[in-house]
Amino acid sequence: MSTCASFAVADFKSDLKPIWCPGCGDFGVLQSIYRALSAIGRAPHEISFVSGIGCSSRIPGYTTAYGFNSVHGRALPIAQGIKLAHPELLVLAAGGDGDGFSIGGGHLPHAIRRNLDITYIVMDNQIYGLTKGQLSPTSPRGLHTASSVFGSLEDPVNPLLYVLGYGARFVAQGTPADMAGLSTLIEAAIRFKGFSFVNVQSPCITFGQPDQQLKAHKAGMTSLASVGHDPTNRIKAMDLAQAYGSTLYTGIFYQDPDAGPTYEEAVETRRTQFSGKPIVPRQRILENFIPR
Amino acid sequence: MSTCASFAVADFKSDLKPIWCPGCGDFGVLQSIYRALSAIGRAPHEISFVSGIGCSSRIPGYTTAYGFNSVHGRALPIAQGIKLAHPELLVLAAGGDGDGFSIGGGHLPHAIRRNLDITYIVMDNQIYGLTKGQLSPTSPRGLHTASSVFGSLEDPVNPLLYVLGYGARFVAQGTPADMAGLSTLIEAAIRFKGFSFVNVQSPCITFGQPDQQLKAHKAGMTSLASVGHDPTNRIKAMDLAQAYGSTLYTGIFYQDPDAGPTYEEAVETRRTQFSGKPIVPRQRILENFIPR
Amino acid sequence: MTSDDILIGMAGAGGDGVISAGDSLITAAALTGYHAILTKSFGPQIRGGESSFKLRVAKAEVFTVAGTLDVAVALNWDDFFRFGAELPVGPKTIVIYEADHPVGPEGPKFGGVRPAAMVPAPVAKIAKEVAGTEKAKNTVVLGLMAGWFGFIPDALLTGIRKKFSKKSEDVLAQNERAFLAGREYAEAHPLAEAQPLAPLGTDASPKILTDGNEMCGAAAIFAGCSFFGGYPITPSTEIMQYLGRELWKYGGVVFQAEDEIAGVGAVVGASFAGKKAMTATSGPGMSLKSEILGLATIAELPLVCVNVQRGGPSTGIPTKSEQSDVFQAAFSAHGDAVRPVLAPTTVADMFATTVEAFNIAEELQTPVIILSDGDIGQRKEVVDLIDTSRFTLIERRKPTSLELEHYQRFAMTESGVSPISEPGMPGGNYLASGIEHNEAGAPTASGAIHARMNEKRIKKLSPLKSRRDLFEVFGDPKAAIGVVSWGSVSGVAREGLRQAEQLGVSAKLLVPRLIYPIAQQVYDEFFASLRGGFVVEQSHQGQLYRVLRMYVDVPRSVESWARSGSNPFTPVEIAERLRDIAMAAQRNQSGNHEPAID
Amino acid sequence: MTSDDILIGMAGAGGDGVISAGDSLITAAALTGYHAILTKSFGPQIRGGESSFKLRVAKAEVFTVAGTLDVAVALNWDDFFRFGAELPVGPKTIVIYEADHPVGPEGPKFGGVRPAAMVPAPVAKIAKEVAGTEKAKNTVVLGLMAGWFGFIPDALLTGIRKKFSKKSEDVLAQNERAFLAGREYAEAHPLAEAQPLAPLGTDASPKILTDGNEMCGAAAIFAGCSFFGGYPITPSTEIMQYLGRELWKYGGVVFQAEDEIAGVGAVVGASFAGKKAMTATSGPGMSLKSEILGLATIAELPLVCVNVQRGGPSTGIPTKSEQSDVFQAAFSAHGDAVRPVLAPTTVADMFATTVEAFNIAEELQTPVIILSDGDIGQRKEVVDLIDTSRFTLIERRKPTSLELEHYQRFAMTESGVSPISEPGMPGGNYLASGIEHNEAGAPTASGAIHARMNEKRIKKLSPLKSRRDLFEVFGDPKAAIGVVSWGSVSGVAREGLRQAEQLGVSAKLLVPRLIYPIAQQVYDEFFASLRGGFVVEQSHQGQLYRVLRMYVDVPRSVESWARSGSNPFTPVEIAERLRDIAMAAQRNQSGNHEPAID
Ligand SMILES: Cc1ncc(C[n+]2csc(CCOP(=O)(O)OP(=O)(O)O)c2C)c(N)n1
Ligand SMILES: Cc1ncc(C[n+]2csc(CCOP(=O)(O)OP(=O)(O)O)c2C)c(N)n1
Ligand code: SF4
Ligand code: SF4
Ligand SMILES: [Mg+2]
Ligand SMILES: [Mg+2]
Repeated sequence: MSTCASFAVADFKSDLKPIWCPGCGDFGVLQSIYRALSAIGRAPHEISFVSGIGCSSRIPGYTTAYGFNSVHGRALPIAQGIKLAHPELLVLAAGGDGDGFSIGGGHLPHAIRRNLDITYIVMDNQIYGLTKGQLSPTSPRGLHTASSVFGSLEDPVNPLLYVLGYGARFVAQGTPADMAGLSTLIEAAIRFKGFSFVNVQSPCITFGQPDQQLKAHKAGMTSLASVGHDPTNRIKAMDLAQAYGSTLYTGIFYQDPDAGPTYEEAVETRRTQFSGKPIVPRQRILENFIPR
Repeated sequence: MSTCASFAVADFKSDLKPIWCPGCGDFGVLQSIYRALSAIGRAPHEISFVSGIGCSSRIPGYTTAYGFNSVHGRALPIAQGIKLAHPELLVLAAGGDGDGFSIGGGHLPHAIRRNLDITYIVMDNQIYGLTKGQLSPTSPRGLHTASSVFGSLEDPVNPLLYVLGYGARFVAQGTPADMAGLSTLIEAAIRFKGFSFVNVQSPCITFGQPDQQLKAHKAGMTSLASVGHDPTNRIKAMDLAQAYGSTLYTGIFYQDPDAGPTYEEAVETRRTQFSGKPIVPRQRILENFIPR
Repeated sequence: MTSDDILIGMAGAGGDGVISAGDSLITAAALTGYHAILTKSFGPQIRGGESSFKLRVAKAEVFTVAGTLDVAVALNWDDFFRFGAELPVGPKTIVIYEADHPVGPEGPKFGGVRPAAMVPAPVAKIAKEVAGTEKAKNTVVLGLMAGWFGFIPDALLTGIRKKFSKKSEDVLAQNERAFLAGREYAEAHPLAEAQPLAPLGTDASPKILTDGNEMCGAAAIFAGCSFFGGYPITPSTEIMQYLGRELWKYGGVVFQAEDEIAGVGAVVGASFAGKKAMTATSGPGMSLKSEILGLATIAELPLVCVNVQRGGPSTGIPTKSEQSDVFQAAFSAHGDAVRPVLAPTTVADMFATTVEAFNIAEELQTPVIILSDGDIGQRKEVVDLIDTSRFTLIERRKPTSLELEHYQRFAMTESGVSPISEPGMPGGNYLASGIEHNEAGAPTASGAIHARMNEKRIKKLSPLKSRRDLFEVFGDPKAAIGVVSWGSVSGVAREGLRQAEQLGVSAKLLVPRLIYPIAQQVYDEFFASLRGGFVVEQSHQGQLYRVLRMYVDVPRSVESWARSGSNPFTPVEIAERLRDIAMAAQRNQSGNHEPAID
Repeated sequence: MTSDDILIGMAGAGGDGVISAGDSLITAAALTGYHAILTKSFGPQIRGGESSFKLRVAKAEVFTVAGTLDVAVALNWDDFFRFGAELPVGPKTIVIYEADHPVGPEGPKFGGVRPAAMVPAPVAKIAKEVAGTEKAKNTVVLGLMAGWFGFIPDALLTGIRKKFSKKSEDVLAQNERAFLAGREYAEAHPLAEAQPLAPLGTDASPKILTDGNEMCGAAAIFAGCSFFGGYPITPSTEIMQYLGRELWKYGGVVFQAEDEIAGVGAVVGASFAGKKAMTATSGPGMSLKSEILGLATIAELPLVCVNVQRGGPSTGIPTKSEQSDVFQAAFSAHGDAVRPVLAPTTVADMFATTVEAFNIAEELQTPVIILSDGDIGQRKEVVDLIDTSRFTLIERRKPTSLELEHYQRFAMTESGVSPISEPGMPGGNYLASGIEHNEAGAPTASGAIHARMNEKRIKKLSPLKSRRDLFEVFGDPKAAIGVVSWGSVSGVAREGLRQAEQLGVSAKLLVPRLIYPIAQQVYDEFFASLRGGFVVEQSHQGQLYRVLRMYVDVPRSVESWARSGSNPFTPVEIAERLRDIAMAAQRNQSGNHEPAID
């Protein structure tokens, strides 16, 4: 079902004007997605792009894909339903750190262990942007926010470590401070056959920490390649992932060299199991209930 | 508030007769909890024991503690509310693998990063017992159950690895096949200051796999001590945790030698921050809104 | 004398094979062509506890096992009495009991009634003698039934042969012997009080043996559903399990999600991707699904959500049927979210109702809730084979190529239904969302657009209110006394009406399959002739009655007759109340009736 | 001529300081002792988009900013018109606009109306001249207000000094100059049409400046709440944020949970542990909380759950107020779960309503839902300081030592309320559960117990229905025309009633604070004198009207007047409809009125 025509960045740009704050990191993420999609070459109508709710979750609306800006935290269940119903589609899911690791955090391990061919991009800004600046699950301990005026009392989650622990087969991190790098990562994630996860450090200019903005990213980011990381080594990847919150590593933490079968492939296999077998046509399904 | 009297196993036994199937592993877990509690020596009324829904979740009712057999998957949020409201209580939470890792799986990382002094015991039988034998999140790939007659298509979760990844400070595994060992583990977990997690391989005799019954446990279990595991080594613990589903390790995977402050302690510190400060009494709280 | 209709109840300890005996009996009934209903009941234990069944076998269609037993079988008294009111013994009941558990001269106390006969039977003894094991006790009972009540001996024997054909020759032979010994014992000890089952004529129509949950799954497949997402919960789990065995064969997918939210989330995804999709659950799961059901409403995505109701609130009583989720079904969403709610009336009707639910969902682009109940979902029935050629299947309205030129997903149309595209369709690209949106799908906070969109989403459901085929009226349409009843209780009401008619009472019964929105006119017309009556339902509050009042001027003389779950209504009660109302109406033309029970 | 009541609207681009001007104005009003209401509105952007406010300042208590502006200030026309109907200009409006954005001879089109005056003002020019920066534009506007409308110059100047006292001397001086220059400009260009604000007498009672969300938080602290669990969501987040700043100081805990389920879960835990506890959210969060709210009902645990309603369904319109969650508040739980629902009527009343909610929750051992709305939650108001000594606080009924001897947590009592123990209390140990249970708390599937327990849980709420103090009637209690209205809309209705009275219409208004269960008698009595009227509310379906019908025989002449959110009602509309009904009633004694708008 893939199309031969090639698609430019402009083909993925919708008419909706982003309402993000000027300087929000999500602009760069959007650009990187446009670029990655144009490199992939699937037509917009063959792409389904699902998100939850949050500033970041507005992103599908800014693309020409079949978008679904759903409800808070539920991007992954919906994306899995789409992929299972229509496996030929390119399915992207995206959202914020709150959306993905707090209210939606219970869905992530299961999406990963099922291993559908979906790419999940989290725009991690360590804050709740849309609701104007409350603590997010990735906010560092002690952070003062609108909902923690005296400082947070909890350790943050470590999304990189978590997903590696969940057995994710493709785990990467990027920042819009390096848009070329980010679009390459997203492209690689999409090309990866199986569930792929890209954590994007996407600064919130309005409510985020001043030292976590694009400029700081540019100065501080360290490519995993530059530290000689071998992305087929999960244990090493977990070790490096521990630096989440201190060192901003960019690149691929882990990529399974021999990705197993995806869930939708297993489903397909299951189906073919029955092809050729004598099955009562669905119009006559009630005959199955005649006692014999 | 702790009491001086000592309490025997019988003091923790309620009048409700367990309705578990004869031979269910949960009987042994219950016994082990009785023993651990009697070793701890807190009075039943100072203990609060919360569960979700499932065969295993019936367990609080069989004790004389203040029990709460709540709704499916929500033991941990409720337990945290109890502990925060009443920090002097001994708070236990318990439930099944479905309760804790499927529907309730989203609460676990957050309970762990908050680090309240709660002990969470999962009776992991790799099946949904109460609903009569469907796939659980810990069921092995390929398992045939009432809801997967052609075999499961998913990898199981690895609860031990997950909670270690979440930064849990006390992680252990036991089996009622070794009741002495199990009660020691539960006792250690309760004594640990902070969130403690005990995964109990508690066989379901009715719907579980025949090769995962107590007899098999007795034959196959390997104590972590016997393999020379140092429970202060988290990375090694994670390595050993990978064997979940193949080798049944018993004992303490990880115990933080210097457990940090618990959440309720941080809360207490926060409160004392204000003691002595001039605070409008609550009867006059509206005066805070007089513009000046 | 023979009987056209026998109600049997049996109880025993775990391991007595009570359930298996019930299954054998209903299978025999089905093979022969009788109508039948079987319900099972268990102690609180997951396994090994006491168990019981109630089985009704009849020549004509029947709707309930509620009411006094014709035959009671007690393998031991303790377990029998554990089921209390579930196995009601009356003055016409023949009680057969294990002779090993004798009764004193007074006999056991059945709440003060004296049964028609107390018949000891040496069941265990026969089993041990002829089969060498007490395990064959249940087969001996089958033999007794065959002997005393003419209970389809051939079919039973065939059934026993099939059932044990995979076991050793020995076991098969043991059971054959046990059956024959039981039958011989019965024949040797004739029972004067017994009225054996009347033989069927040759015109018995072909039968199927099934339950409501299976009918739901089968109907989904029939309707073209290709995606099921769910999470186990009593008493709905069998829908997922049935589909897990069958849907794959028809090219569909069954997805056991991590929780109910993910289950319905995946269903919304599959629907967005263009597929007919379904989820099923019970009360607690419905509560969790509320948010995503609201999303489906505003995103105008078709889906079917089945709630097999059980006793509430909260975990409540999972194993007992109730009808107390009407409020929730109609109103759990925040905002002005109206969604159709259907209820099946019988096990067989669950098939039609599910097909209807898919049709409405697809045609009107809305989530549709099916309010089944534990009774319909789980009781086994022998019913006539349904002719599926009478169903039309409705597919969603795809955009034409012209419409795709300037595609507007939420275009205002006469009907309120807009053409709906799906991923993969060039030119149909749009943004689905839970945010209020304009016709093109772009987010908006405009009050004017919001008002129009609310109007559109609600208006499109109006045609349902004229769907008279979603209502059935029984009895005399001009009667001055009437009943409204729905779900499994409507079967009891149908039998109650029949009995009332036999008492000479002229009455009528309205059974809605459309529970919400309320078809005001249908009710107005039904109520027009009434001078008395009631809405009878299995909930504490009488929820349908209350919802009716929201839209219909229910006459004062029509009262709510509501009762919490786990307390079944019986046809006799209903007939008697109808008779009381009729008598009161005769005495007092103004019809101000004080209810006997409320 | 002076005015007792001025309504100002102002709009500008992001960075124009519009919101800050509104805040300064209401603070000045508060400092002086006027009543005032301030609402703010923003474009869809999180930051940097257009913004506007509406401010009403009056000598007497006022309830709404709905209606035509007395003064409109446009810093530029594009942004002004982006707010459309939110800033309605009428024939009496004085429009002041930035002289840099001149209008043609026709003037801008305010939907066809010609305002009373179109006044260009060189705001930017003055700002640049005297302060050297356009940033001072908003301060210039404050000066204009002071000059033209007598708008509390002293308080404004004090306010400016306070506000900039932490900035550099320069900035302070710039702003002082800007204010004075604006005022001088106004004095130099007198405005014939302006009716300056009348000065207050000396009897102004002490005022507080607050909003509904803060009042909720403050009331919780006052009532003794020591645990809050929640998750951010517009427009309720400020409750959590307020408590996050304050509750700690009173020894309580504020717990930001991972989602709404965990939030209310922790609240249930805290309540079980003996504490007064609260959660707050909006529609989507309410949907998620349904299951645990049902648990609280059956476990009979007190808690307060606040829903600050916004536009629905689903994500809907988060920033706009609506009243469309009545159905959900009353009916989202599965099973027969009845829970009290209260609604505040004003910002100040949010304090009393929240205290009441805690009292009811603790006394009756039940979750209580407060249905606030975005309008009450977020609008700023200057209101009279509330005398808290008039409140009594109710604590839950603990078991006596005698009762603890054979403690039964769910003991049947006359009132249906049982003594409740808590962990730590010797002898009070029990099992709380969502499963149906007997008096001792042991799980049961018994129909008899289930029926009794449903009865108990529902009966204990009955006293609420006689709580006349939860209802207010305004106007002539014998009037033949009446309105029912609730929540923020009730304020509009109060003003509408006042205006109708000025038109010579005799009418009355019923404002319930108890939304559910329905106090049938109160409504019956209110309706008894009526020959016409309506239930006016901000939802598409008119949800309260429908819920009323469930329990009350609402006369036909009382209609539903319902409108989706983001489309505010105005007092004038209400007054006119009352007048129309009065006239129709005069013409036609039977009072069959055709509504003008529906
Ligand atoms: C069920 C539900 N709970 C809460 C909200 C309110 N809400 C919207 S977005 C959001 C969090 C936003 O943070 P994040 O997911 O990190 O996205 P960001 O805005 O930072 O990109 C919240 C709490 C909601 N819409 N629905
Ligand atoms: C919200 C909700 N969903 C589903 C159920 C049905 N249910 C009860 S227990 C259970 C799972 C039981 O499995 P587990 O948690 O592993 O406990 P076990 O019975 O095996 O001890 C399920 C699905 C429920 N009660 N509530
Ligand atoms: S609030 Fe933060 S995350 Fe949201 S649009 Fe603005 S900068 Fe981006
Ligand atoms: S079903 Fe399994 S888990 Fe449940 S009581 Fe029986 S053996 Fe135990
Ligand atoms: Mg964020
Ligand atoms: Mg289990």
